[in-house]
Amino acid sequence: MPRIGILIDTLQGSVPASFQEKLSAYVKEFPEVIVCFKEDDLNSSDAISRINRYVESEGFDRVVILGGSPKDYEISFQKLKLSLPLNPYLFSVANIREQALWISSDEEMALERAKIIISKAIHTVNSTKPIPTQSLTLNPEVLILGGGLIGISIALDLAHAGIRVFIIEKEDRLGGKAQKVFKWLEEKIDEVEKNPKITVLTQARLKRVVGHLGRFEATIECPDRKEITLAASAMVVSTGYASYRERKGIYAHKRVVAIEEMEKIMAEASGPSLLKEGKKIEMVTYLLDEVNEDIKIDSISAIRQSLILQDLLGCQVAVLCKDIKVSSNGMERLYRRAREKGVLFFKYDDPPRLSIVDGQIEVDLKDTSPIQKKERWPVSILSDLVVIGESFGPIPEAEELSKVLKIHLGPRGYFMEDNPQLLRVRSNRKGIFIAGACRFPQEASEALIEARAVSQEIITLLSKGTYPYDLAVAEVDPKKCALCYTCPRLCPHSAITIEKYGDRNVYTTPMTNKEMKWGAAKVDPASCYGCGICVAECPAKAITLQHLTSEQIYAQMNLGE
Amino acid sequence: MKAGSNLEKILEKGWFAVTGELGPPKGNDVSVVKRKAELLKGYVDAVNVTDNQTAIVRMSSIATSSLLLQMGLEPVMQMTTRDRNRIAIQSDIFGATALGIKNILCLTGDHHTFGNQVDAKNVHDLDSIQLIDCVRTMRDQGTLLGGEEKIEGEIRLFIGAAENPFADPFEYRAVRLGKKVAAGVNFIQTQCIYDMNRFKEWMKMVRDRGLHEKCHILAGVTPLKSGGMARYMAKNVSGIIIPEEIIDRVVKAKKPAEEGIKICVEQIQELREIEGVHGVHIMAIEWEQMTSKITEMAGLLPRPKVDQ
Amino acid sequence: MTEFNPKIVAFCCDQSGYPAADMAGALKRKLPKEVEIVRVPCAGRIETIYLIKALERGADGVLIFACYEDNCQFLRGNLRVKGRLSYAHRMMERVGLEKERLEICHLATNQGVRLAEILHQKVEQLKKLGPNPVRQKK
Amino acid sequence: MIKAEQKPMDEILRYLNPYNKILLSGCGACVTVCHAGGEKEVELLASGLRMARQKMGKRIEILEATPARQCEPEFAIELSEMIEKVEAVLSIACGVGVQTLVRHFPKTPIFPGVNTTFLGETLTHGVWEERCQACGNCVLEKTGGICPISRCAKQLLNGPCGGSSKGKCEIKKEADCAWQLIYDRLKSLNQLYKMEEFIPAKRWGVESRDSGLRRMIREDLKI
Repeated sequence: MPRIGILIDTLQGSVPASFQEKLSAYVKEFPEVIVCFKEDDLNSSDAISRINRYVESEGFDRVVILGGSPKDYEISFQKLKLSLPLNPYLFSVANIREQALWISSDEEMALERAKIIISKAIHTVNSTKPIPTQSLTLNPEVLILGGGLIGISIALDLAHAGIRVFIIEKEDRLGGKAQKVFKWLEEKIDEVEKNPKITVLTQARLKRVVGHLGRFEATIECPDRKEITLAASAMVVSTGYASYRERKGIYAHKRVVAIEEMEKIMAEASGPSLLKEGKKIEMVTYLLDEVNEDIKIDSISAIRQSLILQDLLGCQVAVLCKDIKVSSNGMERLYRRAREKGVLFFKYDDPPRLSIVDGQIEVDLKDTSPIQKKERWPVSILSDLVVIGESFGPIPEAEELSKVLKIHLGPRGYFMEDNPQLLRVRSNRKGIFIAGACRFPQEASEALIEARAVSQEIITLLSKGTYPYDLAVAEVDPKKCALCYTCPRLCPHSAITIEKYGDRNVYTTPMTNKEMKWGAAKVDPASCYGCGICVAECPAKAITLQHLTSEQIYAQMNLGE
Repeated sequence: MKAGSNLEKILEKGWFAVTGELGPPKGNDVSVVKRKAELLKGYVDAVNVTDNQTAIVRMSSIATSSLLLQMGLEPVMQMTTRDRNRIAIQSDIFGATALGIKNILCLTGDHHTFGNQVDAKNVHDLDSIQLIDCVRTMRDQGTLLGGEEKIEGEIRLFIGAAENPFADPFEYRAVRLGKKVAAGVNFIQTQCIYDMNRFKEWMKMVRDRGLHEKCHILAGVTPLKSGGMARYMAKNVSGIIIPEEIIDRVVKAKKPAEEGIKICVEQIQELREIEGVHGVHIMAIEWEQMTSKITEMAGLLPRPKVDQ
Repeated sequence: MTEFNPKIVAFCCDQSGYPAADMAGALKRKLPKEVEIVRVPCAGRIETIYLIKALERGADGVLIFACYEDNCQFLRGNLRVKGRLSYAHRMMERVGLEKERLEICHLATNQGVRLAEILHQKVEQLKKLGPNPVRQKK
Repeated sequence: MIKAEQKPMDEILRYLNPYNKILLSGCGACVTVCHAGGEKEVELLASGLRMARQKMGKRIEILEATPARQCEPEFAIELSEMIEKVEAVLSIACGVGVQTLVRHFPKTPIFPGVNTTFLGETLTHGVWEERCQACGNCVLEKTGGICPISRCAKQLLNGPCGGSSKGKCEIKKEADCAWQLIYDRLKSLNQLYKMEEFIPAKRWGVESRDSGLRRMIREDLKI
């Protein structure tokens, strides 16, 4: 018979003494209850050490706490888990404060409710089996998909922390879109290439991933179509975004360039002025917000570029937009500097019209900005160069990658975070992180903050060398599994796969390819969050949650048989 | 001569043939057949008698065809594979030819769920091309389908089929006609044509395959009664394409019905000019009285008489 | 005759319904007498059979307090339970049980007051409907 | 696999009207996979039936079982002990499973609880579509692997009818025209010539269900 110890948390007096007495009298009616203590504040550390002593002196093996919300004890549970010789799942909390005392209209009702809650809690600990804790070895090995600004930055952070890093890059060199923008990236790339902890695979493609957190196995296709398999404890997706713009009519003119191309033109400029086809460029007009109204990247790039153009290359710059978006760090200051240096800003509502006048491009608009300036609408700007924004979107490989990695895509086709508020850089799968513009197009300085967040998460995860997890997760009974594929399809964390049991001798034919025989669904316990969706959906009732069985749920309904 | 029917003779002489269409009554009222027959008599070379069109139960095609013969019109008996298996089909062909019917149009038939007997079990023992093959075997080999068994007597039938240049996949439509020709079809009536460009494109593919020399193609036309009908057909009937400008013409016309007839006549005149088109098939659905007007306006009258 | 106190089984998702129930207590909102709170890690854990069995075993009403749609910690738990609810509703219709006896309510953690209101409204509604007709007379 | 869907409960209740104690048997194979007759459904239907009968004032006792595969005689026989205790059996296995029970339990009425719908494929979770009619002589080689017998409303063997429009079937707007699919596939395989060949009439009466009860005998396997 289980031996239950009851701990009444008096919650510093918020449970009246008379009520406590009635409860302790009630719990003694249960034959399993061997002892009942009172504590003023169970969350205090000396209380925990006292409980520790009670366990040893009284020899009980299960604990029911009569107190407040179980949520309040969750942290102390973690401590109890470490300090007590008891299994953490042999605890249960009867929330007699919020769920009995405080919601009842009179004490009689409160007592009735409390009794029911207590009996349910006792039933829970009685019916629970101890759930063992296990741990997973985590080797310090990480695979990064995408060697752009973010991938490089994470790789260096991780390598400095002693983690072995593989970067898989689809292009023939590192740097991605940012290599034209930031000169210092060259140094970083150099650093990456020299770092013995980092291996870079260029022109490589991720073909297949098996395994879960701590033991991912990724098959990479290299340029010579050779395949290599890499092991990794965690993976990072930093594949960036794609930009494009349909260039029709005047937009196809050679004097109309995209912001990204402009970056290249400026990088190639030497001397005090900007030349195009041997002629000096004097007037540059930025035309923003035509395709991306809600993204600040264009505003920021335009301001950054225009400062250089105006200040160092002797151009006059005009920026035409619907709104100036300078909400990132330091951008307000840059914007002010740009204005001081003479960059002109215009606001438009109706799209500006472009026309070719003597080989130059005339931009006509109605300026609607409320700020007093000489040029009132209509404005006509004869430009040597018109710089336009582009549409942003997920990379073309995003969908395929999401299938290979079994991670979710959001409605717009970008990789989706597990929780937009709290877990921005985690994907829905444990051990796979996402950072930067592959989540949504973002400005480099902000994406770098995400990169740092990913580095920190991974370093924290891997530094211990092990990942402890308990088996309070979904478990499939392979004998009952009908292989219907319901659970792998529905698992929000892609923690379920159909296991291939090559050695399970079901058929008489000798298997030529053992990999191709499927046995049953299997939940990876370290990747499971215990939500129970698969348990509820399984048509064969082959899946259980060990710490919350159907029988326990029926008991909580308190409706009898 | 395959069957020696009026239609066959006219086509063989290289004259421009005109066929009409008659929907049998939804019952056994012979007067309906008579009334409709009167409206067509003298204006067409042969009359298609539909076989429970759109899967609505009607007087049988064989019986109605036989009635037409008595009234002095030449029927093209339509036969679908929807309602009959190969036993019924061959037996009906015995019966039909015995009654003097000389033209047959082999069809798969509209799906039964469009009709008034949706609970029926559809048969589709054969498809339309297999039906053509079956009739050809009976006529040319004098045996039953797939058998050595000799038929008592002689089956003489001018074999026709339908083809729809407006259904998809478009590139396959001429190939499919080729299959019909190979199976033994003698003439083809097309789905009603409004999209002249697409029809011409299809005819080109037909000519490229030389099919127009192996069978007679009768182009299908249907006069539009009203703007509403045009819109409805364009939207709801699969395999019919009506270009916007035609719908517009009918919709905007003061007298839509007259405009519909006018369009139809123009179409016939245009179709006549296309190489490989040997006739027209006028499907004036529940508007048989217009057949005379259309043929007259299109200059197709009087219909030639062929010697017996 | 004793007053009819409808018995309600309230499944509470640990991310929304359960904290809201605790908040109802913390705000000293009185809850109806016969409410059984069943704590589940996610509304997605609630099997269709629980809903049906709760009714079979005599609950007068069954409520699911789940997170707002698109706000499920486990991405689709609350949507899956919505599907199961519609299955249960179809079955209830065939059995001859009023649909109102089973309902899903979306809550945020801080909506303790709302939870208490919903429960009281449900009690009133169930009082009008009368006892669960399939409850076995003891 | 075989697909099935539950019969309306009113109909099931009508079958069971004379009985007060039944066995509700599911099947662990195909009907489990399509969520129509596995252990989960057995439990749900049993509960629903009990409630309905309780409401009618006529309680019913229901034993519940889900053999691994109801269509194997040995599994069916394992239900003997339970079947002896009941007046009737409601089986939510496919029509095959029902008849396996019928063969072994001559004295107990056995009722179907599901409609066996078709042999189909899972398109996405919860969406199934027919793929095979077990016609007895597979034509997939000629049709690029797409079956016109099960997927064309008219079972045409020589190309699409005139109702094929923009890739869809005129009968059901949500259904793809099987022959359009065949065309597209053969085109991508560079085998369009296969669609030029005449496919003669199928021997329904010899090969398919029309030949009467079909039986397969593998002499090498017989014990």
